[in-house]
Amino acid sequence: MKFGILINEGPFTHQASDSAYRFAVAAIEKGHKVPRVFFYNDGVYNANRLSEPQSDDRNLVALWSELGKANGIDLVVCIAAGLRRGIKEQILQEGFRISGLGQLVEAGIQNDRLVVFGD
Amino acid sequence: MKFGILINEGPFTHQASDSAYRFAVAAIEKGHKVPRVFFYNDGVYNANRLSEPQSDDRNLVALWSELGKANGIDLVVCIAAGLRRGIKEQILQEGFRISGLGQLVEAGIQNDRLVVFGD
Amino acid sequence: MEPWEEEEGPDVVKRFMYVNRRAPYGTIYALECLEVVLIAAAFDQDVSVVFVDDGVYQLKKNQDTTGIGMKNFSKTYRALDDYDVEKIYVEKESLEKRGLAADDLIIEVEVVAADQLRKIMAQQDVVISS
Amino acid sequence: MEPWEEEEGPDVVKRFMYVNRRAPYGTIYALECLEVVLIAAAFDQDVSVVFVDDGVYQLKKNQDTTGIGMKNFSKTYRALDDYDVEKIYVEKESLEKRGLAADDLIIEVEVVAADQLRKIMAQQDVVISS
Amino acid sequence: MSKMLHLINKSPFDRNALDSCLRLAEAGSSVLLYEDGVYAAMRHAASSDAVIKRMKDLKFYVLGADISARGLDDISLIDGIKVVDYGGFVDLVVEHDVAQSWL
Amino acid sequence: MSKMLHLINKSPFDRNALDSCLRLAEAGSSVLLYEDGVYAAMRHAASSDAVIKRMKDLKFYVLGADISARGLDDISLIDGIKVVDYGGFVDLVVEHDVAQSWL
Repeated sequence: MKFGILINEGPFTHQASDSAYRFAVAAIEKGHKVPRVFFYNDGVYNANRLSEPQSDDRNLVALWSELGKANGIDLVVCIAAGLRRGIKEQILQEGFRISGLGQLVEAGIQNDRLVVFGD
Repeated sequence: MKFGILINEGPFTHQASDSAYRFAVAAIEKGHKVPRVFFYNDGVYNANRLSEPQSDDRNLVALWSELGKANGIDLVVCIAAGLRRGIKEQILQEGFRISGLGQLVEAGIQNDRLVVFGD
Repeated sequence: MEPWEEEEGPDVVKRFMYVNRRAPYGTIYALECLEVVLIAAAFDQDVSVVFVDDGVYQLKKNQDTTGIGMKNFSKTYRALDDYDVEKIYVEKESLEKRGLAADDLIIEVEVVAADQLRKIMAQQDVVISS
Repeated sequence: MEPWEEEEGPDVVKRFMYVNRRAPYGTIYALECLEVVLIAAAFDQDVSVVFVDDGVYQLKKNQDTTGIGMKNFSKTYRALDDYDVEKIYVEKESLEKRGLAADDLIIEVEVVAADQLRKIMAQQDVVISS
Repeated sequence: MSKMLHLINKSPFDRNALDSCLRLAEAGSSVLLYEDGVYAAMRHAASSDAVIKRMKDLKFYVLGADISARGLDDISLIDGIKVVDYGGFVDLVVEHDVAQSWL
Repeated sequence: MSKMLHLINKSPFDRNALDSCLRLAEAGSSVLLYEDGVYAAMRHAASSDAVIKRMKDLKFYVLGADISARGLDDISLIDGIKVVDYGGFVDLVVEHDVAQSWL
C-alpha cells in the first residue's frame, strides 16, 4: 500500500515528527511504500540543516534525510509556509525539496492513505 | 518600571510574539523600559533573518530588530533552544544575540516584572 | 513516470475533507488550512470544508484585525464559492455552545447536527486536519 | 553599569516559581522548563517548582522512552535535590483526577490541595510558565 | 501577599487554562483575557457561568484588539468585564505585583 | 461508507480532541490513542467514563511505546483497549479506509 504523510509541526516542540518518522519506518519494514512526506505549517522546520541536537538526542532532520535517501521518499517542504518561516534553499537539508501545496493534494490523490501528524 | 519579556513561540504559528511585540511597544510609549526580551522554546525562530512574510503581512523578525535598535532592548536567543532548532549566528537577524539561560533568570531578577508570552 | 501512475488513471476523483477545529489569529492553522483549500480547488476533486469546535469562529462576521496587526483573511472565505468549493459544513452543536447562530457567519453554510456530520465525515476518502 | 544596578543591590533575593502544566514527550515544554530550573538553581534565588494539571505526569515513575526514540529525562528530577531545589509542589486535585497518588511519582514532593497552592502561588515575585 | 494578574490566552473550549486559573487564582486577584482567551468573555456561551461564578472575588479584563479581530464587537460581553487596550494591559501588569501566564 | 480510524494524540485533560472525536465518530469506527492521547486509555481517571461509554460501538487501540515512555505500564488500562506497536499502527491505517487526525 502507498502512504502519503503530512507533518504540521517542527522537530522537538511537538512529538508529531517523531511519531511520523516511526510510522514511516514501520510502514517500510512491512513492505509498504511512502512515496511522499509533505512538511507544512511549522513542519517546514524539519528541513533546517543547521539543526544541531545534543549528542545524546535524536536528530530528526538527519533521520528524515537518510530515510528519504534509502527509500526514495520525496521530502517536500511547502514553499509558502517555508518562506514566511525562513526555511529556504540555503539552509535546506540534503534530500528535501521545496515545492507548492499542490504536492500535498497530489499526495492525497495518488496514495492509498494520507496520514496527518500535528499538534 | 522595567519589564522583562519571555517569548516561547515562533512568529506566525502562535500569536505570542505578536502580542509580546504590541505589549512592548505600549510599555515603551508609556515611558517604561524593556531592558531585555528573551526568546526560548520555539521563540528562537523569531530571530531567523531568512523569514520572508508575504508583502501584505507583518514581519516580526524585522519588527523586533527595529524596536530593539530604537530602544536599546537586549534581544537574547537561548543558545540551547537555538542550537537544536538550528537558529545560529549565520542566520541570526541583526540586533539579536545568542546567550545562555542565565540571561532569562537575570531578566527575572533585574526587572520589576517578567511577562511570559507562549502557547 | 512515477510508480503510482501505473496503477491509477489520471481521472480518479477522491472526496477530500478539510477539518477546521481552531479559532483564527491565536494560531495560524485557520489561515494555512484556507491556503490549502484554495489550491485544492484547482484539482478536480470533490472538496468539503468542515468547521467544528472553535473552528466555527473562523467564519464569524465583522472581523477587524487592525488592532492586532495581523492580516484579516476572513473575507477570503467568500471566495470559496468562486473556486467552486460549495460543500461547507458547520456543526450546530459547536455554534450553540458558543452562543452563535448561522447569521453570525460571514458566508452561507450548511449547518448540520452532530449525527448528520458523523455520516458526512464517514463518506470521505481523505481527511486533512490542521 | 546597567540602569537597574543603580536601583537594586546585588543581593536581592526574589521568589521564582516555575509552573509545569504539560505532559512530557508529547511536547518539549517539560524538558525545556527543567533546563531553566537547573540553571536558575545556580542563582541565589528562592526557587519553587509546581506541577499541576498534566504537569504531574512529568514525575510519573518508570518512564521508558526506548520505543519512542526520545531522551528519558525523568531521572533528572532526582537531581533537583542536589541543586538545592527543595520546594516542589504537586497539586492533589490534579493527581486524583488522573488516578495517581504520591507514590506513583519519581521523587518526593509536597502534595498540596488547590486552596493551599493558591496561597503558595500568591507569594511569588516571578512566575515562569512554559 | 502578592497581588496577581492572571493572563489567559487560550479558548475555554479547547484548553484547560481558564479552568485551572479559576481553580487556583486567589481571591482579590485579576484575570486578563487576550488572544483566543477573549472567547471566555462572551455572554451566552457554555463557558460563561464559570467566569460569572468568580466575578464576586476576581476582577476580569479583556483585550479589545483581540475582541475586534475575532469579530466579537457585536456580541455581548459578560457584565462587569472591562475592556482594555495594550496600554491598559501594560497598566494592569504595573498595578499588580506579579503576572502569571496560564500556558 | 468508509471505515474510519480516528487518531487522538492529545491529553483528554488539556484538549477537546477526544471529546469531539467521541461525539463525531460513526459507530463501527476505531480510535487509536497515541502520544499524549494515551492518557485517555487509563482506568480510574476522570476521562475513563467517556471512553467506556463508547466501547460498545467503537474499537479502541493504544500505542504501547507511548504508554511505556510515560511510565504507564504499571497503571491499568481500561478493559478492552488493545495495545499496538508502530507496526500495528500501520496495520490499522491499512485496515481502515480513512485515517482522521483530531488535531
